[in-house]
Amino acid sequence: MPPDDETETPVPEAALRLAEALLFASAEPVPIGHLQTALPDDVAARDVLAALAERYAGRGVIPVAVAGGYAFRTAPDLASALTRMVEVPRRLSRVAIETLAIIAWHQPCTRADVEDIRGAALSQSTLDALLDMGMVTPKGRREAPGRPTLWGTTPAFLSQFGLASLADLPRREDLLPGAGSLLPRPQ
Amino acid sequence: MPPDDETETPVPEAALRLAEALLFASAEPVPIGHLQTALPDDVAARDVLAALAERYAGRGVIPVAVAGGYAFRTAPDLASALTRMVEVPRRLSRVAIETLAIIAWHQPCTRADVEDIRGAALSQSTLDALLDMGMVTPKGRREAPGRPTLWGTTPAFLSQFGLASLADLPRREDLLPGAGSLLPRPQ
Amino acid sequence: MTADPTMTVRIDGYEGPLDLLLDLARAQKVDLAKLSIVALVDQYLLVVADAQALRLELAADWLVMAAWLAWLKSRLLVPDPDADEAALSPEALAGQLAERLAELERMRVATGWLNRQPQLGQEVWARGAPESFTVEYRTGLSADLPALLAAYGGVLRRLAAQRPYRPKPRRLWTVQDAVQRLGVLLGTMPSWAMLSRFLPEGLSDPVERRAATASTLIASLELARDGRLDLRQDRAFGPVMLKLLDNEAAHAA
Repeated sequence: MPPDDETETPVPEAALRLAEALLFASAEPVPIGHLQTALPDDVAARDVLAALAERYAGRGVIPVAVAGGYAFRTAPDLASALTRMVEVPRRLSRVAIETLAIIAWHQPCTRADVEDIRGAALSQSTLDALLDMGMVTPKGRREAPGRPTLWGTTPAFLSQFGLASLADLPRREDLLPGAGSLLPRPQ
Repeated sequence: MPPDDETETPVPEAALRLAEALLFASAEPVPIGHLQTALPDDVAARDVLAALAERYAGRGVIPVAVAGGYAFRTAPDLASALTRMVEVPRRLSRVAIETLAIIAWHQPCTRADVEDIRGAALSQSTLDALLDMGMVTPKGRREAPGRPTLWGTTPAFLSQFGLASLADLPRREDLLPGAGSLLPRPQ
Repeated sequence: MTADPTMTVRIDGYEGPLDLLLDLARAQKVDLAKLSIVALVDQYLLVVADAQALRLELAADWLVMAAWLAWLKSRLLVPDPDADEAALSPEALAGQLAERLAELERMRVATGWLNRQPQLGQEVWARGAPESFTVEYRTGLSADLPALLAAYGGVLRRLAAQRPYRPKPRRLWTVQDAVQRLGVLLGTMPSWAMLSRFLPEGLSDPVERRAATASTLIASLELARDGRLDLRQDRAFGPVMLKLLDNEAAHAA
C-alpha cells in the first residue's frame, strides 16, 4: 500500500466504505483508476487505500497491492487454519514452477530457451498446466528460423504469487550472490 | 446476526480474524457448525459472529445470515454507487437476420412467405424478437384465406442499417445474378 | 581424480546431465565461481560409469555430455599447442559450462523464491463469492448492412441450390425472322446501310443480340445469293454493309 502523506487529510468515512465494498466485491485486483472513478473528485484513491490498509492492519483479511491493482486477501499467517476449511486447488508441480520461474525471469523466451537452461526436455503437459492456469501467454514470435513462440507471464501470474508487478521479482543478479563474475577454475 | 449474550465473554482476536477470513474466502455461506470446527472448543461460533457483526456495523461490507450460513455482503446502500452499467449490443441470430432480410426485400410479406423463401419453419419467438427490437411492424393483412398478417420494416430498421430509404437496399440481382427468377412471388 | 571415493550418486532422480552437474558442483561446497571443473568432470564420469555398470539405459544426452566433458578435461590438463585461434579456449568453454550451471542455480533460487511467496488459493485466498455490480443492459444491435446483405445473399444462394435450374427462356431471332425483316426494311433504304441497322429493336441481352446478328447475316447472305441485295465489307471485322438491288440493276450487272 502507498505510504501516507506527510500532511494527512482525513479520509471521509463514506469514501472508505465505498473503497472497502468495491475491493471486497471483486475477486480480481481493482485498478486504482477504477477506484478513483467511484470516489468523489476531491478524495484521492491513494489516500483512501492508505487509510484502508491502516484500518485492516493485523486483521484476518487485508488489502494488498497485486497485479497492478488492489485486492483483499486473507492474511498469510492464517494459511494453515484456512487450508483445512476451504477448497484448495492442486499445487503446481516443481517442474511447472521452475519453468514458470525461468519464463518469469527470462521473458519473453522460447520453449527451447527453457529447455536449454534446465538442460532437460520440457513436456507439453507442463506448459499446458501453466497455460490452463493462465500463468503464461504467447508474446509474439522470435524472428529466428522456425519463428518459435515467445512466452511471458500474465497478470494472473502476479496475482497468483501476490506481486504488484514484475518489478517485485528479485533481480536476476541478486538471486545468486557471488556468481556475478564467474571465473573458470580449471584446477 | 444472533444477539449478544447477556454475559459477554470477550471473543479472542485470533478467533475473530479466522472467522473474518473464512467468511471472506468461502465460495458458499459458512454454516455455523463449520465455523465452530475451526475454532477452539472454548470459543462459541455464535459469539464470534456476534462480535464480527459488531465490528463491521456501518461498514462497506457486513457479515449477514443468509440461507445456509453466514457470508459477507456489500452494504445494501452502496450497491447503487458501485453499479456500473455496461451496454452490450445484442447480436441477431442467423435465423433472425435472415428473416429480417427477407422481410426487408419482400415487404409486405407474411410469415408463410418468409418460411417459403427460407425453406424452413419460422418460430414465433424469432418474429417476436424482431418486433421487440422495433425492426419490423405489421403492415395490414393479406386478403387471402386466414387473412395472414403482412410484415414490413420500420424507420428504426433504416437507421440501424444506415439506409435513407428502402430504395437504398441493393437490388436482388446485384446480390445474386439471376436471383429474380428464383423467388416465389406471393400471389 | 579428486573425486571422493565415498560419494555415491545415483543417476536416477536427476532431470538431465545439467541437473546432476549442478548437484555435484554444489557438493564441492564452494562458491560456483571457484568451481573445479576437472573435479566436476571426474565425478560426472564416475556416476555415468556406475550407471553403465548397473546396466541402466542411459539417454543419449548423458553420454554426449560425458564425451564432451572428457574432451574438455583433457584439453584443460594438456593444452593443444596447435589450437585453432578462432576456436574457444578450453578455459572459455569451462567458463561457459560454469555460467550455465550458475544460471540453472539462479533459476533454482528463483523457483524457491516463488515457492515461498504465499500463493493464491494455497496460502492466501481472494473473495470466495465475488459480487458483481456490473449490470449489462442490452440495447442496440450489433448488426450492420453488410451482415444483412450477407444474410440475404445466403438465403438467395440456398434457394438457388435448392431449386432445379430453369434457364431463362431466350427470344432467339431466327433466320426466317431476319429474312422477313430485311425484306421490309431494305425497301426503305435505297443506299448502303450497316447490318446492325436491321437487327430487331430492344435487344439488351448480349446473347440475344449476338444471335440476332448471326441470323441477320445468314439471311443477308441468302438474299444476296438470290440476287436481291448487295453485300460489302471494306476490311476484316469492319461493318457489313447492305444495299437493295432492284431487278433492273441486277439485270444490268
